[in-house]
Amino acid sequence: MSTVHTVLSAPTAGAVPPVPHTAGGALVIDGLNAWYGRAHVVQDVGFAVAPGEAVALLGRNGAGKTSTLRAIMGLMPRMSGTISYAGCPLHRAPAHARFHRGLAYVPEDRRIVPGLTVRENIRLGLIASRERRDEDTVIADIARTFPRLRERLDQMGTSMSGGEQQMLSIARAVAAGPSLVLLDEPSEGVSPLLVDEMYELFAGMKAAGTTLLLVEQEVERALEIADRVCVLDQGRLVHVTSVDDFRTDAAAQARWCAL
Amino acid sequence: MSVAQTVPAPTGLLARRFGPVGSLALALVFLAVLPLVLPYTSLAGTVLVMGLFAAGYNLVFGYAGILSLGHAAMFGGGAYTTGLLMLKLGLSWPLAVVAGAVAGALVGIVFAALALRTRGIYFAMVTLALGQCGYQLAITFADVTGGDNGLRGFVAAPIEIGGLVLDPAQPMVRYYLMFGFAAVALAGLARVLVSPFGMVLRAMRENLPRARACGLDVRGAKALALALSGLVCGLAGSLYAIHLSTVPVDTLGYHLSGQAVMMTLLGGMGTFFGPLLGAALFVGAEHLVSDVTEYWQTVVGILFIGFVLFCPKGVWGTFEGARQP
Amino acid sequence: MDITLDLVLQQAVTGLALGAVYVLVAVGLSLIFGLLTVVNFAHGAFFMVGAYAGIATHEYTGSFLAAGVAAVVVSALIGAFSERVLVRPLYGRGIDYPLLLTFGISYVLVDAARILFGRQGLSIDLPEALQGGIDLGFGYFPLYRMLLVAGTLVLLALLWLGIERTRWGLIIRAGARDPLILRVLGVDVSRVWLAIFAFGAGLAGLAGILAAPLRGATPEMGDGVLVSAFVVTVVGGMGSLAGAVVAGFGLGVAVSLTTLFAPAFSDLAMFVFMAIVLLVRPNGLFGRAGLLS
Amino acid sequence: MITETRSGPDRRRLLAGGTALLASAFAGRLSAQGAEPIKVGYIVPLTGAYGADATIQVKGAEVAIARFNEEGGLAGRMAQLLVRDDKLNPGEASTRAQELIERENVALIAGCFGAPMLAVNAVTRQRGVLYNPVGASDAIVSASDWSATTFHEGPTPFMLAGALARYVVPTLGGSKRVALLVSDYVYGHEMVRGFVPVATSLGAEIVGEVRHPLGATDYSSYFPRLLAMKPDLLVVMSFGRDQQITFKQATEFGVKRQMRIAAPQLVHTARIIDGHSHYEGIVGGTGYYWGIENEIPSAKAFNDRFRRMHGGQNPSDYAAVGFASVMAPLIAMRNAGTTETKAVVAALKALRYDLYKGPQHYRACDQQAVQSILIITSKPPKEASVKDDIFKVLAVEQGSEDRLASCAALGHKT
Repeated sequence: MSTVHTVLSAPTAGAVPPVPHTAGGALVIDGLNAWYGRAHVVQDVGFAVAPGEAVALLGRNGAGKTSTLRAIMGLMPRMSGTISYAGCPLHRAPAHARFHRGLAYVPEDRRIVPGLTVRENIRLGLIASRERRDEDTVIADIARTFPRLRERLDQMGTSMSGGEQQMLSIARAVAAGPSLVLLDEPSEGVSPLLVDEMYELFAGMKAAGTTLLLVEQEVERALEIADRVCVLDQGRLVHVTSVDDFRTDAAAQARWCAL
Repeated sequence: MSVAQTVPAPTGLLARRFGPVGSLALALVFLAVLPLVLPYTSLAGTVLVMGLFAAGYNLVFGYAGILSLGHAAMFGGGAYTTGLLMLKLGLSWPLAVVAGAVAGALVGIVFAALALRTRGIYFAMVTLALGQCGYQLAITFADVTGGDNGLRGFVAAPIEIGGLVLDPAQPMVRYYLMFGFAAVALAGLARVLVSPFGMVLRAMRENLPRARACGLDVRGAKALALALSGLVCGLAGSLYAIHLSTVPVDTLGYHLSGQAVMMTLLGGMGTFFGPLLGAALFVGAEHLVSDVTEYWQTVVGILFIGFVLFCPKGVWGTFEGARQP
Repeated sequence: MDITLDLVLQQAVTGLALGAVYVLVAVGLSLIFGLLTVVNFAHGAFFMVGAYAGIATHEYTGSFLAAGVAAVVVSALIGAFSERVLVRPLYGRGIDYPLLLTFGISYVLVDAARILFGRQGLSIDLPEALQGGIDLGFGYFPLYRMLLVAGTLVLLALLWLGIERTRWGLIIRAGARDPLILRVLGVDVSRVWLAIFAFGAGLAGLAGILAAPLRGATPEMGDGVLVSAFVVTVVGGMGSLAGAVVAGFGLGVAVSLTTLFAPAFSDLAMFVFMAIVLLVRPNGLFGRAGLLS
Repeated sequence: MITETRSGPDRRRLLAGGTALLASAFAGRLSAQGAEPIKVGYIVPLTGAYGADATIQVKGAEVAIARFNEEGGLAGRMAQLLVRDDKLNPGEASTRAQELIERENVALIAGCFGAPMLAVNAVTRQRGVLYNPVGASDAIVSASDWSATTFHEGPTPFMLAGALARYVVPTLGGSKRVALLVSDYVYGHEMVRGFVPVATSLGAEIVGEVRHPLGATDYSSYFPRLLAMKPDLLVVMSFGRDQQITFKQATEFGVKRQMRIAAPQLVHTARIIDGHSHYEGIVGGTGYYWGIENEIPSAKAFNDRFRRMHGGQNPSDYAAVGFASVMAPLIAMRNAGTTETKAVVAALKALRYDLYKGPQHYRACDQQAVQSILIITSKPPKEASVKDDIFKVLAVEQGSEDRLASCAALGHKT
């Protein structure tokens, strides 16, 4: 059974133990600052995510959640501070090198490449992978895990519904078997039915040992899967707590996460 | 538009340090002393003409933030109009110069009507094509224009102002007559830049989508910028005709359009004094370097690459930027 | 003089040969714009570099194959150097600066050719085997030009296959639409850009040496070609390969037919044609959706 | 910054730095002391497509300066050559001409060809400076551009094309069908005006005239049409690159198998670059070929002097005319005993000279140099005596005023 399948599927009887292709480790962020032009969108943020843990990054619109994820992936035009993953400093590495350290990023706007079929979009997820695995096998695995994509493999990626595109974006991001997945608002604009499916997938990934850092607008959804919660407000990290504490803390929810 | 994104931290429409009056005064003093410091007057004349051309081009490139590669059509249009009016109708040269400026503005309006449908690099290419059309027309209708030999045979006769006879055949006299026209044009340009229209240009340059969202008539503003730019560039071309006593067909060629970009960039786009300084540097460097070596193009090319890479705000832009509080 | 069908056909075939050179230059230009959003004003200089490198190699080796290889390699290397050292620092600063920079590069390259090979230009003759012509039924046509058209078509077919079917092709197609997602998926985009710039320059160099037997080589030979290639890319739609191919051959034929009916206007025709296309379709025939659209 | 050039661009004195800049600003005024040299401004396109011709032309001018000075100058006053590069850009040429007049106070401007020639003429005319350009042009001697101080040393397109027609049309067979491929600019049109009347008067039928834009790089699209006209002779009325590429592609299209090719003006440098094969069988005109030295003593004298000064190289057409454009006015100055323009003009008008190819003089109405035209064809390398023996002289048409465009046709009052 391929690595990808292991990462994606819930552990079932007889499943191979989860072995992400890069050894997982803790993600440690310290003193992170990031700017868009003159706008200082992330201010002195620091937190850590343990291996295999799922952390939800919460906060209002514009709180700096997306920018934090982008900074971790190396996509901000200007940033300072340190980011390390599994003991390796990442903050100086370009985005593509972070991918090779086992990071995967599912962007908010999905970024399905127009003009490419679903299959080609998934192939894109494998294209830079240093482990040369048989593409067809991987795509077959993915098709099994994402039944919605199976019958659409040769359709244009952008012709699918928003939810299906989100599935494709996730499938593409995890095709190479990452050990840490950064998810930016996966449920946004997706029908509730598909969101259910998606969160089952996340649960499976987590169970398979993949570390998750999840930005989510729908707090309830995020709490279903997260172990811990980090709350951002106006670019600053204002609150770190366990899921159970946060769930019962109506005041905190109202203060930082209410729309 | 791209230029807007590429200019880091624009430094006001007129030099903040010098203010509108100061900038204008600086430009005029610069041009006034030019023939006294340069090795010969005709070089100063070329710098003046090219400086005015770059200043007119800067209105579009530096202030409105659109890249045109066809401004030679306005320059050449002005030059040919002046030459033809003098040659065919015997018009006195000051009137012909004014008419040339108007012709430049008309070319600008044609550009606006035909090219503003397109944007970005497409706009640049359409203007390049329109410019080439002008060049080809001049070649094709050689009977009127003199073709590749250029338009010639017109002479700028002496004029009398209050008993004082000024003969353009005298290099210094001609220079300061040209200076008079340039001074009026630069003063007009400075006035435009501090007007509400100037503010619209600034808004467009700094944030085009926002300017559009604010209900500014972006296309109208661009069209007006092109027309005014054409007026100044047409005047520059007209003065060039007087300066050379002939109109070479190269005044319509795309190399000249490219030269406008280079001069503006070299001096500092979006600054008032920059294009004048850029023209002086460009024309001066070309003359000096080509006196020293036949391979002046290499030197000019490397200089140019260096500016793009390390000094994108141009000489004056950098100077001004450095002096900002 | 009567204008017969034979004459029109001959003229059209001639136009295809003319278009072949346009296409080779324009495809590289389009690739570079499509992926890097760099308007490469040095492309004409790469064309010239190819011609000179090829002719110089031919003088030493006497081999046309070696000349072709040298043309591609030298222009690709110069292209790669230009991208890596000069163009790269300008990414993210809009299209104007790279445009101006490449303009400067072409200045230097043209002058370098003058210094190394003199101003008067060089000449190269076709090998015996490629001289002569063939009868197409409606007229005589030079063999070399037929081969030029055929070779260009083969090259385009290979390029198409490469882009549609290979891993590199997938990277190119995705890179033209969304370089960010490529980076996120582990692709070092800067290496892709380097490769594309070198490849485009190499294609221009190839076109240069292929055109050299027809028109000789001069330091300024790239000027006219560059302008034509720009017209082709703009008419086709910047960044669209299909557009470059269609517009390249189309403009070749259009210019050729204009020479038949109104010879003095053949230069003007190209620009008028371009202006009209852009007025009707401001983004060119094949829009700016992206590569191969 | 000035570049005082006595012996061409390769020995330019290089002034650098701010001091030099300052010094140069006053150089013009200071040099008025002592035996003031006779300054000759020489404006040529050293950079640009005709750089090779311009460079060898400067060598020709250097021969003139050297000869004049060896012969004692003008009562001890030596001549000095000031070379300026116009980059084939008329604006640059005009500025340079003004510089030479204002700052150097030159006695003569010579050399110019191409579009800058007329731009400089506009300046010298306005300023009353002696001017003797070499470029092939009829416009320069036409009434509209005429200037009392302008002489024209080079042959005109009218003369070249007429001489070609007189030679080549009688050699055609019975039908004498002639097609023209014309570069669509002033020079091309002037060629047509010189060629067609002569050719038709000799029984030729002009079966078609195809015009192409100046600077076209592909002539293939013209050949089907030209071939369809079925002419016996194709006359290529273009210059420089245009002509070279036309010849190349004509060979490629097998044009020569169906018709003969001629061109009013063949240039040495182009033939050297492109080699014999593309020029094979093509007949053309030129103002000079060094190979006439066995018949003409002045040619021998000029060639020897040129070879001596320039490492054994033979002079080209441009070298020769570049030489004469400086030599003739210098001789006129010596004859006049002054460099004062009016006197020199009178001396030039009266001058009968034989400097490099037989007797010449300037026609009164337009001050065009009346001179012989050579009809040449390419010489195969195996017949060549030395490496730069590239042409065979087929005929020499002696200079005569009636071979020039008539004064009336040029708009001069007669």
